[in-house]
Amino acid sequence: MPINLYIFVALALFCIGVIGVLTRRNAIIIFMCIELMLNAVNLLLVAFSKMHLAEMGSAAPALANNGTDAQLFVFFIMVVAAAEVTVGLAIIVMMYRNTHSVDVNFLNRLKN
Amino acid sequence: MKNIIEYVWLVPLFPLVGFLLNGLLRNSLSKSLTGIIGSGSILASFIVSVLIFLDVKAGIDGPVIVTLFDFISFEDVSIPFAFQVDQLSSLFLLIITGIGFLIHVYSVAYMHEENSSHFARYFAYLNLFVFSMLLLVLGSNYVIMFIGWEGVGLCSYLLIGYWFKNIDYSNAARKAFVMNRIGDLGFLLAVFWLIGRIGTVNFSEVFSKVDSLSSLDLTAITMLLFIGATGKSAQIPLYTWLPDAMAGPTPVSALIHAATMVTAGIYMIARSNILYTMAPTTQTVVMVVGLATALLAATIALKQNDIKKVLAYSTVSQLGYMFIALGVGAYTGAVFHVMTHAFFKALLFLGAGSVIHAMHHEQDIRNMGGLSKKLKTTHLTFLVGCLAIAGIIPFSGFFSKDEILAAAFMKNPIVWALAAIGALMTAFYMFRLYAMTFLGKFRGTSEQEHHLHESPPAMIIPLVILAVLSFAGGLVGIPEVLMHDSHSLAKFLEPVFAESNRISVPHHPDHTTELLLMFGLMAVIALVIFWAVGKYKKYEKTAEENTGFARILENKWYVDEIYEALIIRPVNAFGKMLGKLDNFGIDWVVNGVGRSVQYASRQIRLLQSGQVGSYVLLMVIGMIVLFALQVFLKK
Amino acid sequence: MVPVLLILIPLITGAALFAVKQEATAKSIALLATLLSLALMLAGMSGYIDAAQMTYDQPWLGGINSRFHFALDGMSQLLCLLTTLSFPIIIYSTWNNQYDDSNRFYGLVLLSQAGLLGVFMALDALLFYFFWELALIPLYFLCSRWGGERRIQVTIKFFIYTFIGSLFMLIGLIMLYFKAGSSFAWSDFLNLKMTSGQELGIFLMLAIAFSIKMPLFPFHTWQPDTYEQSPTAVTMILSAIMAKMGVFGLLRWLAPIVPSATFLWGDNFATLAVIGMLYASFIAMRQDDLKRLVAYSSIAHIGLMILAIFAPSYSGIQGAMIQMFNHGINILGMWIVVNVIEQKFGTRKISELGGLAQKAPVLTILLVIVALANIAMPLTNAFIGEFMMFNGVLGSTATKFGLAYTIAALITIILSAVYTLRMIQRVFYGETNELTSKATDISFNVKLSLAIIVVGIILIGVFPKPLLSLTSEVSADILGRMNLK
Amino acid sequence: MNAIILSAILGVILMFSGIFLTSKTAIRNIATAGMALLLLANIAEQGGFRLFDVNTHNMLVFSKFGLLFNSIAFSATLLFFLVSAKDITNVGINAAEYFALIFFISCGIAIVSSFNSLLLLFLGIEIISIPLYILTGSDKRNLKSNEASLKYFLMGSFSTGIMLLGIALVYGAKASFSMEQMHSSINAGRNAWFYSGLLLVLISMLFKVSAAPFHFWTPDVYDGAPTVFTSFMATIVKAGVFIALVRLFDMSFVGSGYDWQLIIAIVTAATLFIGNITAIFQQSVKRMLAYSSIAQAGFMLFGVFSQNDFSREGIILYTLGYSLATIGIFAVLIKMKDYTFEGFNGLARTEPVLAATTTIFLLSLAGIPLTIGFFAKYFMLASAVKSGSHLWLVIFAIICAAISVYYYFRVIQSMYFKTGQAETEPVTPVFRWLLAGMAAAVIILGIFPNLVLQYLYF
Amino acid sequence: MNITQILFWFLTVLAIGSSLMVITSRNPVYSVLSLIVTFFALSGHYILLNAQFLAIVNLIVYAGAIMVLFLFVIMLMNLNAETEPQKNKWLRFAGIIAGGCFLLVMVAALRDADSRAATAMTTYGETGLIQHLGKVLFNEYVVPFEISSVLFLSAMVGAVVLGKKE
Repeated sequence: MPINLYIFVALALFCIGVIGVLTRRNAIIIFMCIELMLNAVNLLLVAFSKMHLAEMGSAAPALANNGTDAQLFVFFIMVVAAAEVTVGLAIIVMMYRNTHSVDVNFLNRLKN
Repeated sequence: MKNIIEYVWLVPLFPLVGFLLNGLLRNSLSKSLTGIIGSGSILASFIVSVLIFLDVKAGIDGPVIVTLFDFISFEDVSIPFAFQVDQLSSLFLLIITGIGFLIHVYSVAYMHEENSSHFARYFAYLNLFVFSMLLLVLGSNYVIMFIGWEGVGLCSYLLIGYWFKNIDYSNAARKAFVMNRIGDLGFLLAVFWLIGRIGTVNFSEVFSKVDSLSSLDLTAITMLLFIGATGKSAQIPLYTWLPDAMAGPTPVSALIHAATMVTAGIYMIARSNILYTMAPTTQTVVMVVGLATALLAATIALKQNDIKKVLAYSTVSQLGYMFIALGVGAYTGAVFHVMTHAFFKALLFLGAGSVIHAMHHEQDIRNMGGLSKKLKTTHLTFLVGCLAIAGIIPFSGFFSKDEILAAAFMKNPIVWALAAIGALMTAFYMFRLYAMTFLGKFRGTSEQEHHLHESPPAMIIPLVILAVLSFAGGLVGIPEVLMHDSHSLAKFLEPVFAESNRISVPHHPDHTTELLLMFGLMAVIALVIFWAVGKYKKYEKTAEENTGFARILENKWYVDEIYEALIIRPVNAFGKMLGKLDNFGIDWVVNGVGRSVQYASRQIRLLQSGQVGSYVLLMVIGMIVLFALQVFLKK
Repeated sequence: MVPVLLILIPLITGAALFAVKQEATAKSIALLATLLSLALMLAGMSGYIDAAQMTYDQPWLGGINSRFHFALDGMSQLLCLLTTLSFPIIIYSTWNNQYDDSNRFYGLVLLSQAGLLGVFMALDALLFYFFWELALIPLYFLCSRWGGERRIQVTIKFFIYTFIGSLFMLIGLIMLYFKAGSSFAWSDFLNLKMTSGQELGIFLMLAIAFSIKMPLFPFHTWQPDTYEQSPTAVTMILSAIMAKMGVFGLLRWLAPIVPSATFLWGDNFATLAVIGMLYASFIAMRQDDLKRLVAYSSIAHIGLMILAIFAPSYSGIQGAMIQMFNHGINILGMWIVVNVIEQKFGTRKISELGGLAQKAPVLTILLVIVALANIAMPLTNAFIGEFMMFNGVLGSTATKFGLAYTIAALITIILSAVYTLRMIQRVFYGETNELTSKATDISFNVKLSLAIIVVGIILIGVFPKPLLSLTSEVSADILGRMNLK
Repeated sequence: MNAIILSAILGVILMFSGIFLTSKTAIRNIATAGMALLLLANIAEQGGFRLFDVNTHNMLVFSKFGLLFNSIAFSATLLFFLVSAKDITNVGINAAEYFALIFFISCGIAIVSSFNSLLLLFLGIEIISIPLYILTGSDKRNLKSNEASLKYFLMGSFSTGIMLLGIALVYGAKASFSMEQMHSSINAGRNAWFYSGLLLVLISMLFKVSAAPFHFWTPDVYDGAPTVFTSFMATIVKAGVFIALVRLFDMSFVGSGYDWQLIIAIVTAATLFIGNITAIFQQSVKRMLAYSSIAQAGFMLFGVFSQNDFSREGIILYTLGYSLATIGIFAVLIKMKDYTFEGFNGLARTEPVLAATTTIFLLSLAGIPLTIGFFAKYFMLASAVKSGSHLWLVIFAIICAAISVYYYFRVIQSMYFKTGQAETEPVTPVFRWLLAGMAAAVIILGIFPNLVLQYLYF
Repeated sequence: MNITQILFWFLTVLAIGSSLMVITSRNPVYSVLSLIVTFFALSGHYILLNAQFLAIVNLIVYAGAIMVLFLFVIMLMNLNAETEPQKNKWLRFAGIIAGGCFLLVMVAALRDADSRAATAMTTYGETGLIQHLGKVLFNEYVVPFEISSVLFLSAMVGAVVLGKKE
């Protein structure tokens, strides 16, 4: 498939994530939208990896060029995402414990 | 032994020493000691001056320059601290130290009421004045002259404000100082101009290089110098300080505001006569100003009732005559009149002082009268003075004033006519003064009458000496018409004015005209005198105010009020206004910057709303902007 | 070695004073230290120390090759002499003023002295900037710790105002640094090849800093407030010495380095200076607060120096240099008197005083002499300086408006007479009021300090030759660098 | 490499030390000793002595610059431990974990100061960020702390997303994550990917260093976090990210035939403006310091703006000076009972040493000569002047610097010129001596900055 | 229009549609579920691109672990539709506009990259196969791999710190 298609799809997903972050008030939803952004990036990376593979050919000696590292990068992104989720949900739960709400609009003790 | 002229620095040195002694030890010295130091120092320098004068009279080739040390010197300009002795300066030395000495002696008695430290302060000031005056006349360049020039101004400030408790007196002192300062700046500017054009201020070099100056430069320089002179010598427009200066002790008025300081202007112009001779425009201005001043002051003097004020205005008007003389190029006449005027005006002031002393500081002549019986010597000497100033032959005033009038006539009969009118007025107000003071019957309070007494000898003797001088002083300058080749003063001063005389030859009217004018005028003057005496002998104190013209004269043509309204008030208002502007204008702007920053701070901090949503929104907008800039504007 | 010692003595003593607890000892130590530096300075000038010792040059920052380079040429000597002479007088004349934790007070005073001396001796731009600030910081603390009731906001304004100026100067110096091939040496800054645009930029950056410091109208508004609010001892430092930093800067770091820009913009600054002189003099006439009066008069006097520098000629430059010294000691005298009055009567309002002459004749006489010097009476030191400056302005070949400037400036001489005499009259003459009736004459320390100043005034006024010969060489040099010789 | 591995190991050790050791003092000492060890190890590596021989396949390169920075960061952390370790253990209940996290962060810093592959940059940033989310929220009972933590986390992971998108695009263009490839020639059409990607990465980095308009998290987070961790975040962490940013620029942006100066200049100006202007109005010193850290970041951005040796020296000096001063101020701030400006009134009377040292630190932040802060600013300005373009930025910067004087000096005014009874926690003499030492260091480095800079060259 | 394209478009529409559901649906639970759908769609894409390993990991990690965790938390807090109030209208509007602009800008920035020709190889190429990736991961990428363990450690510690009751 033409790479541009993938790019646009990924961007679309990414921006949907951004819009979600901008429009929702529920911390968890916002967080989910961020995960969506990450996944958009993953798709993009995989697409690029295959694009480079297509260009270089599988016989290409240097690992740099046949797109393997992109897929590994995706793997690392997932790792990081998992870690983030652990921490993030912990924070949200802690917040909920204290305020019984996950509404970010109530987060305005700190301002100015 | 070396020539005494080499020791000319002794002349100012003695007064300086006297000043230091009296000034520093004023709390420990006894009055008598103070008096001795004060008068003695002047006497010493008088003696030296006499010796110098004799030397000069014996004949010197050209002025003698005595350099003490290098005062200011930068680049190629060098201003030495040097004295110049020639006929002119030696003559002035005599006048200053001589009269100065007499007045010191007089003061010892006059000021005896003061407590010793103030007494010492008084003599310190007086010595300092003499010192500065001597610097003025001895200086061999304009800068040294300027030092003396400002120095005498300072001393007159100090002496006018001598009784500093009285705020009016110190106001008068300030007025005198500031007005002098205005003039002095003209002088200073002239000095800079000279340096800028010919790079020197030494008289000898300046006068030798005078040809290298353009006529514009000459006019400018001479005009500026003349401005200085108007300040010092109380000419229009800067004359109003002199009458107020009468706030000082009477001997001070005699010495500073009659005999010496006020003649500094005349001296200066006479000294730089060559410049003026080559700047006819300025000469005309000088003459006109002199004439105007002479008349204006005379008119005012007609209606004054304060004995010292009358004398003050007469001084102004006499100075006017001197400037007329300078204006028409009769330098000798000017100097001559300076000399005689010094004699009789000092005499008159000291006489007035004696009267005031007797009247316990009463100065209003309406409260006097008939003093001739009690104060005989004073009366006689005063009469001599009046006759001298009125110009009655053979009193000194006659000769000097006549010389001026003659010169004026040659320049322009109208000038002569106006000057003559002035002379008539002079005679009138002087004898009005005389009559109201000494003739008629006493109008003061009884206890004043009870205390009336002749002054002590220390005051009388100077009076007598001065009376003699003002009677005989004129004989050094007997005009050609009366006695052939007997104008010894002119001959004596000849070298100083040689150059000017060479450029513009002074010609005399033919003898018949001159005699006609001379005696015609004198006859009229005599009539005026009799009229005045007759009119005011039987003067009675009356309640009613002067009206019309008399009132204007009594109020001195309202000149002070006009100055007040036109200059002083606006300046003060301007100062106040600027003061406001500084606080609420410029400073407001400066603080305004600070305020606006704080305002911005208060507003911008609202961006920090605490809402994650808005934060992210702003971030995204920021990203969009950066992208727009980077990706699109750049391509 | 001399320069280093001159800086180290006050620096170390000042730092040490923070440890000293007894107030009296602190005071004495401070006085001794200042006297020591004065002695050193005099020894250096009188030639007991060989000339090689008068400069000091050691590497400092290898990376950006800036050096510890001090030198004492004529101008530096003059100003260092002023500094080292003023500080003992300042400390001694305010001997009876009570400052709480005075050890800190005098410590800071000494630190500022170190800074000032450094400014006057540094021949390395970065070093110059360093001391420029080092002189400022202690003064800030002095003002806002021991000052009047409005001190805090006034001094922060003063600090920020001057700090902006300094930063502009820093940028200017950095530009010069790169222009001079990565060197901060003053000698390398001379005759650089620059486009007029660059030169103008650098000129303005430096000129702003100096104008604020001096101060030049219209950058002066911090000055009266600060002078009014600071403790008088500090006001003395500010006006007697610190104001000279700016003028010094013009002569050392501006005019010789960017001559053509100085020439091009000379008239603008000269005009500002003249306006400022008239402006300040007019305001001074209406001031009721002694400190503000002296402050404005100081603006006027500094203005004349600025004028003489921006309408330059030999005698003008030299006059300005001499006048820096003269104005320093004269204004010092004025402040001492103000301080005495404030200490005695607790007020600085002219309207509340009067008749002091009866009670304090000595003070009156000394003040009158100082005041006469202030209005440039002949035979006082100020006359020499102002005479040469006026002469220089009128004769300046760099401007067409010499005559106009001279006349305008001469007017301020009249005005200065007016307000000075007014002050004397209102404060000292007339009858005493209930406040001044129980006044006494001055104590010995004030008498001595004023006497020293007065003697200096007269001596220089009568025999200015030493100062003239001291500054002749350097003024010729500066003028040469301005391509006007 | 020493630092990375060692810090990880030390982190684990401390993690478990919490289980075996009960006395907090012991933990403190282990942590301090560990940090000292870490510092030594790093210095050893500077001397060319490597403990571990790991083939990083050129994903990490250890340059003098990075190593020198490591040393600075670790010594700053050491100082931080020395002056504030007690306060760390006073936050919440789990002391050991905090230290462990701080060691992990150090590991992250060591990574970003030597990364040579976008992957490592990404991992490093994450290793720095995630523990910070936790430390911010570590004061669990405190709602402000929670709020700060959540805000930080949400916005932080958002910026992570941005960064990843950027990296993906860069990869698309260059077919590699390695920094060497960044200048490899590609068919021109893909430059757009490359530049857009770099820009996105840059933006996320700017977020991390709290540059306007991506600074919004900073005041809230710094304000909400426990003060002791604010101190750590505001100094060492920020410095670390800055080094990452500078290296990223050096290796990829510079010479990419593309003019980045304009946007950097705009961001710098915005940061300076926002930081300084907003700081003026603050009433709490802590929050003021948060804004001041933004302002300081603005100055540090000069190091990114003008890429030359001046800026490289400058950024080192700046991070050092800034960290020293800020750690010191925060150390004092922690001791204060009242964080508002009024809380400092009359501190000079009650605690002269604290007041004096704080003054020196503030002067350094304001960039007054004789403090290292001056040279830091000097190098930044000089580098900008040298780069020649955008002189307006320099002018703007100095005006902002002058503004900064206003709020820094407000503290000094409170301490010295205003009367009051500033209340502090009890302060040990050791603490005073440490502060005095730091102040001395600030001044000595302010006179001889070469003491540090020489390590850049040999 | 071969099978690949059909699949591509189908998956794309599915992904975008469900992701839109994520941000629009009022009820968090629905959001979670639709996000899971999105992930499935993406895994489909991966398979289409012959990146089988990632496809599986994506399903296991995301759709499996992470989203279940989310769901769990939401249930725990029993957030239902009513409990989530809406942002004020303008802010949402602005948010949508901003997001849209961002999309536009990005698209515009990347569009003209002349990569029309470039295509992503689908259904072929064994890079995505697990044994290949594994080799590379444990040779060249061992350092980042170890480093990521540090990341996990800190996350773990963090979870403990935040979760532990005081």
